[in-house]
Amino acid sequence: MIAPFSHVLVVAGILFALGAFCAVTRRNLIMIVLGIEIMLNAAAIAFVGGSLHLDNLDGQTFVLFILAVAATEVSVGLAIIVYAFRRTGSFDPADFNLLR
Amino acid sequence: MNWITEGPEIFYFGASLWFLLLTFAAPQKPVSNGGRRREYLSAILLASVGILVCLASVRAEGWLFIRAYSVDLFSQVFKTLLSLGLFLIVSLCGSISDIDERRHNEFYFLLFSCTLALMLLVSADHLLSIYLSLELSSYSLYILVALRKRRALGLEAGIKYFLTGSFAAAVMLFGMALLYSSCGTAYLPDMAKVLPGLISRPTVIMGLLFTLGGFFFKLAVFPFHSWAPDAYQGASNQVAGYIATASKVAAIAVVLRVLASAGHGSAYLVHVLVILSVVSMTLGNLAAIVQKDLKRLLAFSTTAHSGYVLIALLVLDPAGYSAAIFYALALLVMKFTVFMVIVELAPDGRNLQIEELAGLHKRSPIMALALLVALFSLAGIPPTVGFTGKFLIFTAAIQKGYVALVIIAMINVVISLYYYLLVIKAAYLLEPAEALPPLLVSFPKKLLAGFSIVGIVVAGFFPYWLIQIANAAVLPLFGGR
Amino acid sequence: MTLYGILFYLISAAVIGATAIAITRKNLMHAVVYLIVSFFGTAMLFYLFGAPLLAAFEVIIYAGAIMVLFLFVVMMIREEPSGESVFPATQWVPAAFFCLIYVFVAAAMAVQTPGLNAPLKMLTASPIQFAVHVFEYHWFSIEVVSLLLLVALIGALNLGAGKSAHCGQDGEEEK
Amino acid sequence: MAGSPAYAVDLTAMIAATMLPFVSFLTILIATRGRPRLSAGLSIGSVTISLACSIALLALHFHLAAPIEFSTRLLASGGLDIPFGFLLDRLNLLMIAIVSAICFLVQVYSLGYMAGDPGFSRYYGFMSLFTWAMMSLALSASLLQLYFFWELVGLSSYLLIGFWYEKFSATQAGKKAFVMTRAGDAAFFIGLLLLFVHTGDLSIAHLDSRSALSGVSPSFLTLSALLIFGGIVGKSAQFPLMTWLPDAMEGPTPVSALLHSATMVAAGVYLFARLFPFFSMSSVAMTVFLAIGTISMLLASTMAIVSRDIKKVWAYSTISQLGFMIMALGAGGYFAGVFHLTTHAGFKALLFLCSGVFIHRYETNDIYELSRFGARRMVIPTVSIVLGAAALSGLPPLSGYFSKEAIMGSLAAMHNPLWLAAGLAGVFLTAYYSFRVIFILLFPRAEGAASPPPQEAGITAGGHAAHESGYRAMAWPLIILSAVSVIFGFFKTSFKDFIGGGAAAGGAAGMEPSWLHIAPLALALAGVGLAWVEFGRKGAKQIGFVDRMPVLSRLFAERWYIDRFYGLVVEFVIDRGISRLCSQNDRKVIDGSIDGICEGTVESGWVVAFLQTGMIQYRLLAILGVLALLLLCFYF
Amino acid sequence: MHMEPATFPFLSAILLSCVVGMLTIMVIPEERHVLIKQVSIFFSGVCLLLTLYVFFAFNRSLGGLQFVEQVSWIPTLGISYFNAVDGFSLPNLLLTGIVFFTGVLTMWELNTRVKEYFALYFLLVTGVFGLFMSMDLFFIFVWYDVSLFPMYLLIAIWGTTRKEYGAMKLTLYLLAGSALILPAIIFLWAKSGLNTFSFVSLMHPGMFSPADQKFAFLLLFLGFGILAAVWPMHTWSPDGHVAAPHGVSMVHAGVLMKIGSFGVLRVAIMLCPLGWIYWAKSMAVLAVIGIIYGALVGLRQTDLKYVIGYSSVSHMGVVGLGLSTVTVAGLNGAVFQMFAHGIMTALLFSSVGYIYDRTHTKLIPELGGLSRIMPVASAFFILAALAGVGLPGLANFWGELLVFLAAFKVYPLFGVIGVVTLVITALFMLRVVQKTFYGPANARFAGLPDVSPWLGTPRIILAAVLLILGLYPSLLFNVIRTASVPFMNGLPR
Repeated sequence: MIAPFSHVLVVAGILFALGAFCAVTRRNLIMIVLGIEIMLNAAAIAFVGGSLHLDNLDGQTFVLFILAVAATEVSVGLAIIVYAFRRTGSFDPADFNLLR
Repeated sequence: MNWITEGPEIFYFGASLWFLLLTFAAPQKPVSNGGRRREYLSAILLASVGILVCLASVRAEGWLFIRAYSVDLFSQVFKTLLSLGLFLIVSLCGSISDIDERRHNEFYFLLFSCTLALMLLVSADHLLSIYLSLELSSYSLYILVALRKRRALGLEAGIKYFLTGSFAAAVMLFGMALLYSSCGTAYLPDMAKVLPGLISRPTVIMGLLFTLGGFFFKLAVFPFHSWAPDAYQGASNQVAGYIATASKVAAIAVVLRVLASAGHGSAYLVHVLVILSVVSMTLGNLAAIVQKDLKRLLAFSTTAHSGYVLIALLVLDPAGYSAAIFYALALLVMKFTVFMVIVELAPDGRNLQIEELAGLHKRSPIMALALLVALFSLAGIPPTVGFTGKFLIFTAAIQKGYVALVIIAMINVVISLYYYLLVIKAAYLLEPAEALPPLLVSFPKKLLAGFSIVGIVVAGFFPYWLIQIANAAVLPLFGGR
Repeated sequence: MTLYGILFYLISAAVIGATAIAITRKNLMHAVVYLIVSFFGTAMLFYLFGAPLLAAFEVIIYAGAIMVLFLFVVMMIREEPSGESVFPATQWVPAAFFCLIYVFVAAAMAVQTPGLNAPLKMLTASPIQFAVHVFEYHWFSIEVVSLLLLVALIGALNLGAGKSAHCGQDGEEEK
Repeated sequence: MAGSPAYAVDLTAMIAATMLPFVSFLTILIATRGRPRLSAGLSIGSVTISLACSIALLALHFHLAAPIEFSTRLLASGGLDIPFGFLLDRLNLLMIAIVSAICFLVQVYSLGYMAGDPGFSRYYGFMSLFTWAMMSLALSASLLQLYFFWELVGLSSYLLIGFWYEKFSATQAGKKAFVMTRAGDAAFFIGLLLLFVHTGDLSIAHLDSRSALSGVSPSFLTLSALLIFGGIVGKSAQFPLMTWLPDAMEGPTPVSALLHSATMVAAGVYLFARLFPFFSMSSVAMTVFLAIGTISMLLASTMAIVSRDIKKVWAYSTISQLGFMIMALGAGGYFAGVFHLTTHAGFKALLFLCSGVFIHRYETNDIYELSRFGARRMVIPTVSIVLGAAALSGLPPLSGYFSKEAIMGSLAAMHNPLWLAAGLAGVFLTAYYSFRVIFILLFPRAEGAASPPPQEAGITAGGHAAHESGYRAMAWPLIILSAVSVIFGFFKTSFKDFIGGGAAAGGAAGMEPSWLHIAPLALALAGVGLAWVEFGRKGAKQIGFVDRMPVLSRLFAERWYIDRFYGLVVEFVIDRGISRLCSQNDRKVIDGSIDGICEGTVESGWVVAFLQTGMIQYRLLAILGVLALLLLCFYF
Repeated sequence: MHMEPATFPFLSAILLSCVVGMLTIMVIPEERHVLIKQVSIFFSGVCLLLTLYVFFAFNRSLGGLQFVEQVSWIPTLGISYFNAVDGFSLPNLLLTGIVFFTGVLTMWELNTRVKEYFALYFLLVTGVFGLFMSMDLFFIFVWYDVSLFPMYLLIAIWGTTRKEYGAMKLTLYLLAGSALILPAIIFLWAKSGLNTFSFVSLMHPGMFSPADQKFAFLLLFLGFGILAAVWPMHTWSPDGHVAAPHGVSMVHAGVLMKIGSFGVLRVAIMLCPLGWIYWAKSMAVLAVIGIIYGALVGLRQTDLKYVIGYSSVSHMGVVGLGLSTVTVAGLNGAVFQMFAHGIMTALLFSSVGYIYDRTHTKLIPELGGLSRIMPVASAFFILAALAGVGLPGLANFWGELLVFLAAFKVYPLFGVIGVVTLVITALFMLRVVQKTFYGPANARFAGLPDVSPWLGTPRIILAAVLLILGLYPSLLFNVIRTASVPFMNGLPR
């Protein structure tokens, strides 16, 4: 017996909120990506919990692929960010304001 | 297993691989030095064959990958639209100068793989495969956007697109987790069985809302629309055209699939969709009024059009869905026509300002006419396909009693006409500061423009055949075959 | 409340705490390290939930590969802690407000929804079971994800590789 | 009766009499604009036929017992029939005879008067238009049809007053005439529609039969009578819509003779006579008419006293004589009114035509100047004008004497002696102002005598060159008209038989005190005498008694400030008041709010677009916020 | 309703000759101005002849719908290509034919971007023709919009005063109208439950519940009312008139505004009679305000076209008043007034166009004395102005007569106001005539040519129509009555 599934969801939800908070508030592109990673992680917890709750392995499968997508995201994201940093010398999202 | 069933996917996969192989081939001489445009020729060939393949498989049906992937008329119609969209965009890439010549192979690779991803998306029947296909197409596009030779623009657009997209994807994923754990399955046909019964549960609602968020990101619906103007403006013209056409079509398809599984929905869900639809329309149209950059304007108008599509979707019945399918086709043709004009007018790949259209009616009457017809179609003036699409949407909505919503939408149409007229004014009224030479439009381009004009008008005036296809395509979503 | 239950709450608290610390660090390096702690905790939760294989992957890929990549990047560009105000008030006040709303609503929803309040039973999916499931039902997804990784690879290559060669040239072409 | 030969003859005659001028009008305007002689020929030819037809009809139906009506349906529109046809009774017969006769004479006269004018063809075209409209008006069987031609008559008046369109005052006068009569017509139209809505039939015969309106409430009857009378007030230039007529003298003199004295303005009186039984059903309305006639008569007489413009004197006198007619009719003297209408048509046309000869010769309207130039040396006009003035003043044995006497008779029948007193005062004033003009004309002042200061600017007429030729053509109508003025009075009794037989109600009943034959004559003689004393005798200063009272003379010269009042109303109340308010409202409020909405939309576009340029994190924040709020909504 | 099928698709032939005309013009090279104009005259002449044929071949004793052509179009939605004429649409059809033809002739002297002008002009008129003959709500809307969107370009490219503002204002206003019409049409379709847009099937008094009728009528009235320049939604019209080139002004004031009132009649009134009866009083109030307001504002205008524009507002108010009386006479008068006003304004604009092309001004203070220089052109204008004043003998009189007559029955006060306004109308019309055409000849314009017989043709036609109908109004009333009487008889009371 572990905790009820609703508590798992609450934990995941809090983590999700923290990740979103990070992504929204930190004026640093890398931290934004990190925040999104946290959000993905929160989703993964919800999936695994749900998988247990339902006794269905699809949830776990999801997490496996989330890991892959997270890796993709980091590689592509960081590549763009680093490249952008080379050009502008800034991580501050506010410095990207050419398009208007 | 019938090969034709997944013919398009296999074909486009092979096409992507072909370009991957070309990447490894020896670099060829630049075009300026008499080099042949191997990639372009093969791309246009493959894209046109792709249409044939899709057409050939239109009537195919079946499940693949243990039902995670369903091939039915619905998906095949959309695949045909997608292949058409790809072909049209590729046909604009003949003189693409905004992508480094050495990266053309990668460019086409990404284009084809993105199309492949979108095709997978419209067929995917499992939340996981939907998610992955969506990500695949998104990543292809992020990179395509960032690939622009004008790097500062491309990169900034890429970053913004990427961050918004990832954020939305994370939201969607969390929603999928909720949906999955509430429904007990991630397989859409199974969900469709339980979902109508669970629809008023808070977690289901939240899950559905968040999940739709990810799709709305693709569709550029408020509040997930904010990437669109930047991505359109920052991406090269062809890529922006691709985002505006093919990507939107697939997004409409996937939203359809997910919403169809929600049955009649709950009042709350409908309200949410109404709110999003109204805000999208209004916001998109208002913001578009003041734009100077044509692509940015189109981006905002995309948001507005997504608002109209949402009306069709929130009706949650076959009439609305078939209207949405029709509108997807309409959007494809209309948006493409505008982008064709943009590409023609900006051969160096720069961003086109509206005032640069000045004198177009003299420089190239056919392009001016194409722009005129496309914009009026976007504004929903009969007898164009845009009007018929809107008409279908509105009939579906009013049949369900959403008269006020339709009136709001029509008022938005009025607002949108204002900025479309500004563009038309630039093309037909303004004279350029210094006389510009006539635009040399190649014959195939003229043909293409002519076909677009005729297509927009004819499909608008004689829509019955297309409506029938759209109606038939909706049936599989409701279990009918 | 069982031992597992207590463990769950403890680990959850640790994860949330570590994450909270991570996102408030001004120094990127510290943030990444705290996040690794958080991911370790997540891995333990996975284990608790009967997904040992995923727990291993979480450690290897998330905490190991991904976070290390972050670390590399952070170290590579050697960004000094700049004068950035970590949480500009224009952002954090509304963000906090919305996040709180969100958390409350989510919690209320989770608690109110019937059928979610029964404690979870202990079950374990062995790696073999899991692998069979994945390859039986989701090999389509594997195909897709492999293509996704390929795309990402090409993308990262193209975004990164040519930059030294084309930097100057690009600069000239910009408006 | 349909199908009988008499019917066919009558109908043909009437159609010929009315339609030929119309045909000539169209032909002249479309085809023969460039050929003045042909145009004049066409016009005169058509009017001659009209005259012939009229006289034939008159002769044929001299002993007409009951009115004959020919009608067909012009237009039927769901519960609404608009008939169109001819009504023939004694009044009509008389009217078309007068109209066609005077039209004929004036057109002949115009051959000389208008010779050489660049708009000669146009002039005859408009003349034909007028003839058509006036003849048709007289023959109309229904009130609506009458209104139709009533307006057309107004149109031809407008066109003819403004005939010399390069002269600002002429166009102004034409516009004024049109708008002012139109104001009266609006009332007429309203009354007509009211009647139609309540009775469903506008045929004159129907309205005049007492049984038809028996069910209608008296107050409604009074209201509709008053409204219809509005049209009469406008057309016959009665108080308070009288001021257009003097201005209308800007038109060519024959036009003034034809339209603005003899025929068109008499159309009002004709309408009164036409609907006499109807009007007489409302005693309140009749009293009002009587009062309006009296006021107009007196006001216009006073204005005539001080005018130096010969045409304006006759114009004022026209108003006052029309006032007399209205008084007579209002007092119930049907015969008196119609009789005066007839005699007045003759002598007033005569007066105008004579003046026209002078004006044509000397190119001035000022009596004093005419006198100085020696206008009296033209014998025929001078004799004629004296005759005309005498008829106007009511001196026996001229026609005016008999008709005036008849009017006094009907006034005397009223219980209130005030009306009679006013009428007698009018007789005195009439004699005074007409002989004032005559004496000034006949006895030119010594050169050195102080001339009264000119009060009316711009009375000298210009616009066309003097022509010595054509005098002969102009003389014949004068002679004919003089003859008529002299003789006609003696046919009073036969005329009375003719008219009285046609009208339903007799009006002035019997008892006429014997002094009534004397009093008007005495007063008229007194008027002539006063004029003699002041203007005629040797050494007279030729300054009238009114001129000695500056306040009064100014009041009269300014036409009692009625015109000024209208000007102010139009300029300040309508033009600068309501109209300005409305245009401001249009520009500022309606357009302003529409433009404001549009600008607001564009402004909000700027705001929205600006929001889109925000930092990436704000957008993520927006996503988060919207989702959170939407979720929150779930709980409400 | 009686339906008389067509032996030959005359109505489609009218549309087709417009479309073929447009396509023919589009393939002629731009430089060949004269040829383009000749082709335009030819095709518009064919249209005119066809409309004349239809007008005179219409069986006045049978009434009902005649020349019926029906082809299923989108069966799933119950849309059919359904053309027919009845007593209401026939006068408008004829009006369009006349104005179209004369409008082409009026623009004989155009020499900038001729090809585009005539192509767009034909498109515009196609829409108008289509609207008047369509008996399918869907197509009514389609034609409505088809006739709108060439307007923007026609005004903005070839216009004069503040053309872009005027064009934009007009287009947006009118599209705003369609924003109300489309939902209302679909609403009716949905409520009927018959899955048909066919006008004939929907036109039964009991088809819609009273509440639905009230709602739909309001939307339709406001939507079409914008095009009919109902106060206070009229301000697009003067601005649009002023900005438009003359030929377009003619179509615009002559025909397009009629689309509005015709739409109110055909769609709003005939489909939602209960809503009509319910809203009639409000309609009447707006109409009367429009009548007097248009005249008052017209009083102060200094631009010839503005004067005409505001007089149009006033005259269209008369139409509105007629429609709001709920009587046969009112309907007859309104339809007649539509026709008469169309011809009258077309003549006015055509004359102003001629004058403007010569003098290059349409500001009243700058003109003056034109009667001396171009008497014939002036005469046409004066004739039309007199028609506008409501002078008997010209067509407008009958329309106004019937409308006021009907109004007196139903709203006596409004009738009085309307009649009194005639005085103001007279005042400002004559003021314009006086200031523009009378007075000493302006030396600036001396020597300008008067209308030649060829250039005068359109004006002669229009003037002749005004006169003929003024003297023989039954020509039209006989036709209108065939529609209005059965309709009013079928009305639930």
